[in-house]
Amino acid sequence: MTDFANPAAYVVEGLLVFFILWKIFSARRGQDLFIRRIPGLSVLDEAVGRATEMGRPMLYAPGMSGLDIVGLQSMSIMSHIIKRAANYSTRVIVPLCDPVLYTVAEEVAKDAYATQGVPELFIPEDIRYLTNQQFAWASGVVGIQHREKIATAFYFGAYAAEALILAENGQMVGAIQVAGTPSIIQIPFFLAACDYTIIGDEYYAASAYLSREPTLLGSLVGQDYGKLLMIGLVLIGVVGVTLVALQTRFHALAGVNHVFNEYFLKYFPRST
Amino acid sequence: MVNWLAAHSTSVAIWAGALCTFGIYTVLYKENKFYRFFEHIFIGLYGGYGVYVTWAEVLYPKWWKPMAEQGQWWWAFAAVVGSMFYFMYSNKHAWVSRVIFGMFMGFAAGGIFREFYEGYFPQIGSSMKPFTGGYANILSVLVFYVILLAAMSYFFFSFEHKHPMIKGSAAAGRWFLMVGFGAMFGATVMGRMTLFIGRLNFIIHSWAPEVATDWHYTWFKIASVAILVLAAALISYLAFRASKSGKTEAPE
Amino acid sequence: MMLHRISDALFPVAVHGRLLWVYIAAALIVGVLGLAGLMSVPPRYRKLVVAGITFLGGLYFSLEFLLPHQPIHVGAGTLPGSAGVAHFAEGLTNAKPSVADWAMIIGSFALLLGTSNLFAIHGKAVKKRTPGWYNSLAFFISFFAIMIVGFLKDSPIHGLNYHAAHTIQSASTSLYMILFNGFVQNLDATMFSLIAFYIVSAAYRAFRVRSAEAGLMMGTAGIIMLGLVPVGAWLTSWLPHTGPLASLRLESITYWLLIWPNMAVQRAIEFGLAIGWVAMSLRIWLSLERGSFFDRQL
Amino acid sequence: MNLLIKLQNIDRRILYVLVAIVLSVPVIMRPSKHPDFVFPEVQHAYDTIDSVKPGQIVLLSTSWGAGTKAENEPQTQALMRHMFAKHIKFAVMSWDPAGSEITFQSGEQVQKDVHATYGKDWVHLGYKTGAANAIISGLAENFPRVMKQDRKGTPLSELPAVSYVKNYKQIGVVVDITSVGLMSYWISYLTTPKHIPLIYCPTAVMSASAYPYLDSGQLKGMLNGVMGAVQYETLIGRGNVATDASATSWALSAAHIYIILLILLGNLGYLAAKRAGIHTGGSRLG
Repeated sequence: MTDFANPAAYVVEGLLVFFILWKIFSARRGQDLFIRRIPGLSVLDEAVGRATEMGRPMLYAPGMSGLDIVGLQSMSIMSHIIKRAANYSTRVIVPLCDPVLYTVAEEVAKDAYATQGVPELFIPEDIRYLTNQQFAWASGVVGIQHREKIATAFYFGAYAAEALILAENGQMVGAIQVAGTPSIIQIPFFLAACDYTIIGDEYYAASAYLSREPTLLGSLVGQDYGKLLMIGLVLIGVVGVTLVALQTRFHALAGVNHVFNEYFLKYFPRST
Repeated sequence: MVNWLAAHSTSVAIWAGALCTFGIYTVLYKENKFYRFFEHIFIGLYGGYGVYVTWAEVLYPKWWKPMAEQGQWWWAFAAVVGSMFYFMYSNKHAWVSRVIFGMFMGFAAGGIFREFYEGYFPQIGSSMKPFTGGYANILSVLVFYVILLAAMSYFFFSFEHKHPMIKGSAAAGRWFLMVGFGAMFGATVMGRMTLFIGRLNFIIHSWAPEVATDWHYTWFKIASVAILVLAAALISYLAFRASKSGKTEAPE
Repeated sequence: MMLHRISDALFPVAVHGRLLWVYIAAALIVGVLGLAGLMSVPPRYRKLVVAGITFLGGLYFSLEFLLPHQPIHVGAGTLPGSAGVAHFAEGLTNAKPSVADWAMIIGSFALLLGTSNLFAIHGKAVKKRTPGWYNSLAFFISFFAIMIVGFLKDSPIHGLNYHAAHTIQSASTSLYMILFNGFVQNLDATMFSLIAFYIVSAAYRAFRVRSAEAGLMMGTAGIIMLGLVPVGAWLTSWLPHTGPLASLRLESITYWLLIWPNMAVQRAIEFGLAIGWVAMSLRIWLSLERGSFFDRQL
Repeated sequence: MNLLIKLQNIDRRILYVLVAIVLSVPVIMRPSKHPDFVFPEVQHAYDTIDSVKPGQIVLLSTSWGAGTKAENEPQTQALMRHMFAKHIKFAVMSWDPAGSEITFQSGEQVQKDVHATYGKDWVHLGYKTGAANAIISGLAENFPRVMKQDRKGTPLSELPAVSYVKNYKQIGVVVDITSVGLMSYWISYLTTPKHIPLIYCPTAVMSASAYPYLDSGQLKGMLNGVMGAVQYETLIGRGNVATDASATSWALSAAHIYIILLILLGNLGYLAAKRAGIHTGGSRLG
């Protein structure tokens, strides 16, 4: 069984696990971890401001998210937006397509208004469960976009083909649109039709930044160390393979290359 | 009747297919009752078919047959474990379903060590590209490294992008990402258009010949004309009603 | 030895005849009792049970991969205990087909989960005659129609004479073909193809080059859209097939874009996803996820 | 200028009718001409299938249903034709409930065309569901036990095409024809550890993200949507036969030009409106 005999697997995976767990636990013990500001987040405030200026409501659509990690993180971004909106008494309409996430959204929204000291601004009808059918949900949201003449639209969550439909109609009613999704395939369409798009992993970073949830923050920082490790491996490898290739011209490299091969390169399968 | 059905099931299926295709496409004009109706039929058929096929192709051969016909009685436990999923509908004991979901999630999560090794070690290895060969190759490899490193640095979150090198690299990273997203955009458009062309292929090469065959019958001609007239009347009525109410309907 | 014989007698590999049903019933009763035991776990231990089962579930594939499958040699001998570990690891590998069977069967039992949800929604609609309730009725009719003809076409009904059974089976086969090939396939394909139209209108009304980066994305997309299809090759067909100019042919540019810049970007995304995936798997496996939802009392 | 701004409000239904008309023309004409180029990844896929040794089968893992039939069926059928012609035995399995029936029909169609025999030249193993990682690693160790029977209920031992398949050693190539992401399971649990070539036939939507795997050799070849299928048809000597795929490739050319023109026109209108100071929605942020 040759595939279990690669010691590099233990070293690399062990380091990854170590970085992630180490950072999660130190964050939980209260260590303050730094997460850079995500450019898209400053846009959020600007977009809330614009809806206030125009005196029109905002739309927050969590896409096809259910009660999973993506959906819950969408809720923490929603909570942030509702808090901002509550300060200016701007309405936020949230259409949902998952009945379970709907109950969570209702609680989160109520909490957010209460935290800002304006529980009376919470309108139960603004958190709406439409339907669990993809396109039926999309046409329901489109109806809201046109009827309510929304000034700002936020799309945060798991998205599929409906992304395009929402973004097009948001564009038609002249809304400022900010999107963020870990569904990579939909990102190009958001980029083409929205004013600002939060790309891929930034979505997780944004929600960790806003929620300050220690496990998420720690995990994110640990992941950064993991990425650095991968970059490091690749860079060492480049030097190694280039030296090996140059050996035909500079024979003095043989000794160095032997070390590279024996202690590094042979553990990383390469197709040539 | 049975024999007629057996002989004509292909034609009937094609006609049904055309009906469904046009029924669904009416939504492009406007959200309407036909579309809703066909949508529900689809959900029903798909659900019913799923139950049938799961029994016929998985549960019967792999579970019922060994248990009830080959005497492997212990498969009865599988039914008890499987029933745990359904506790999610109970208010009091919903947590029991969390046990079985937890098991499946853990099962998937435990694969990560193998998946990372088999999936990504070859990727790390093949990212070690030597700067050798002709100028064209060296240029391509250089492009590869610049883009790889810049794009990866864009996704670093625990460093302030203040250091000029990181800042420049991350900014460039977002630019380079656009190339990848452009490729995905182009490919996605191609994929989606293919699906519509597939429908055209069906309408033109399966349904149209059926229409041509049936055109020999007088009753068919009369029925077709009647349907066309009815459809025209319906559309003009709808248009009239829309213009009278003076509202521009929201596009879907 | 004695114990072995007793256990073989009590738990035979296969049982036949009427005794089989006794065994099955006994197994069901034992299973239900176990389930009842699980249900009676006091609330404060429930989270522990879920976390424990999740952890055990994850242990199978991780140990199967991480444990050495051969005894570890130290000098002349082997590391004490490592032969046992290797034996255990090999056992895990050999259990893979059984694990596959159980995973497939238990996974299939979840098939009615989505369905029961739909039944609840549409059942309520029909019962209360909400607007559009006839659609919900159509849902039920089509659900049972295809399921019943599916079963009828596969197995003849017992207790009918040959002719009647044959007629029913033949009619079911035809109906099944009509429902599947006519309805299921075309409805699914048509629903999916709607997106093509949405792309068309979005292309005209929403895809705006608002910034240089959007321009870069659309430019790349344009080249690739042309280069992938025959018309791209035709556009630059005046360029030679060989020599330095050949690399300027649209399909060559497209291919270069795909295998170099695009590949680099996709790999950067993949690496990020991979690490994120490791982190998420660890959080799930060790039940580390926190937040309002996960902290709720079970 | 003004006209461009007015064109911004063109009814989308007109665009829809136009696209239907534009794309119908190549579909009705049904040209037999296949594109002049074959991407290396398609050539590699062809070569890999071509070099399967006797005593080994090709395992076609299909996870597509009616929704993406237009993309995945041409791929499936082109591969089947190649294998029938070269007498390479293959087994089809489906991860999609509807796909089980559809891929079986696709196989029957090709089989009728080339006079092959079910059971002897190919088999269909039916629908599989559950944890994909468990099933894939299980079939690698004990193929007949995990697969059990074909979709008609015949035990594998009675089907000459696959009766000799014991485990991964008798699997020469795995082909993943798919509209969802199962590829990583094949890579992790079978093809990379056991050094079995994997060929990937995704829908176009998923194709761009497969290039890192082609680069690393974890994928030996790829058929990108229907354009991959049409290039494969050229390789198996059907370059002059009018097929759905060839018609689609030309219809796609029309579609792409139409869409690029729409984007250009839409943006010209946007620029014109901006110059005229009319707000058409949205503004640049961040």
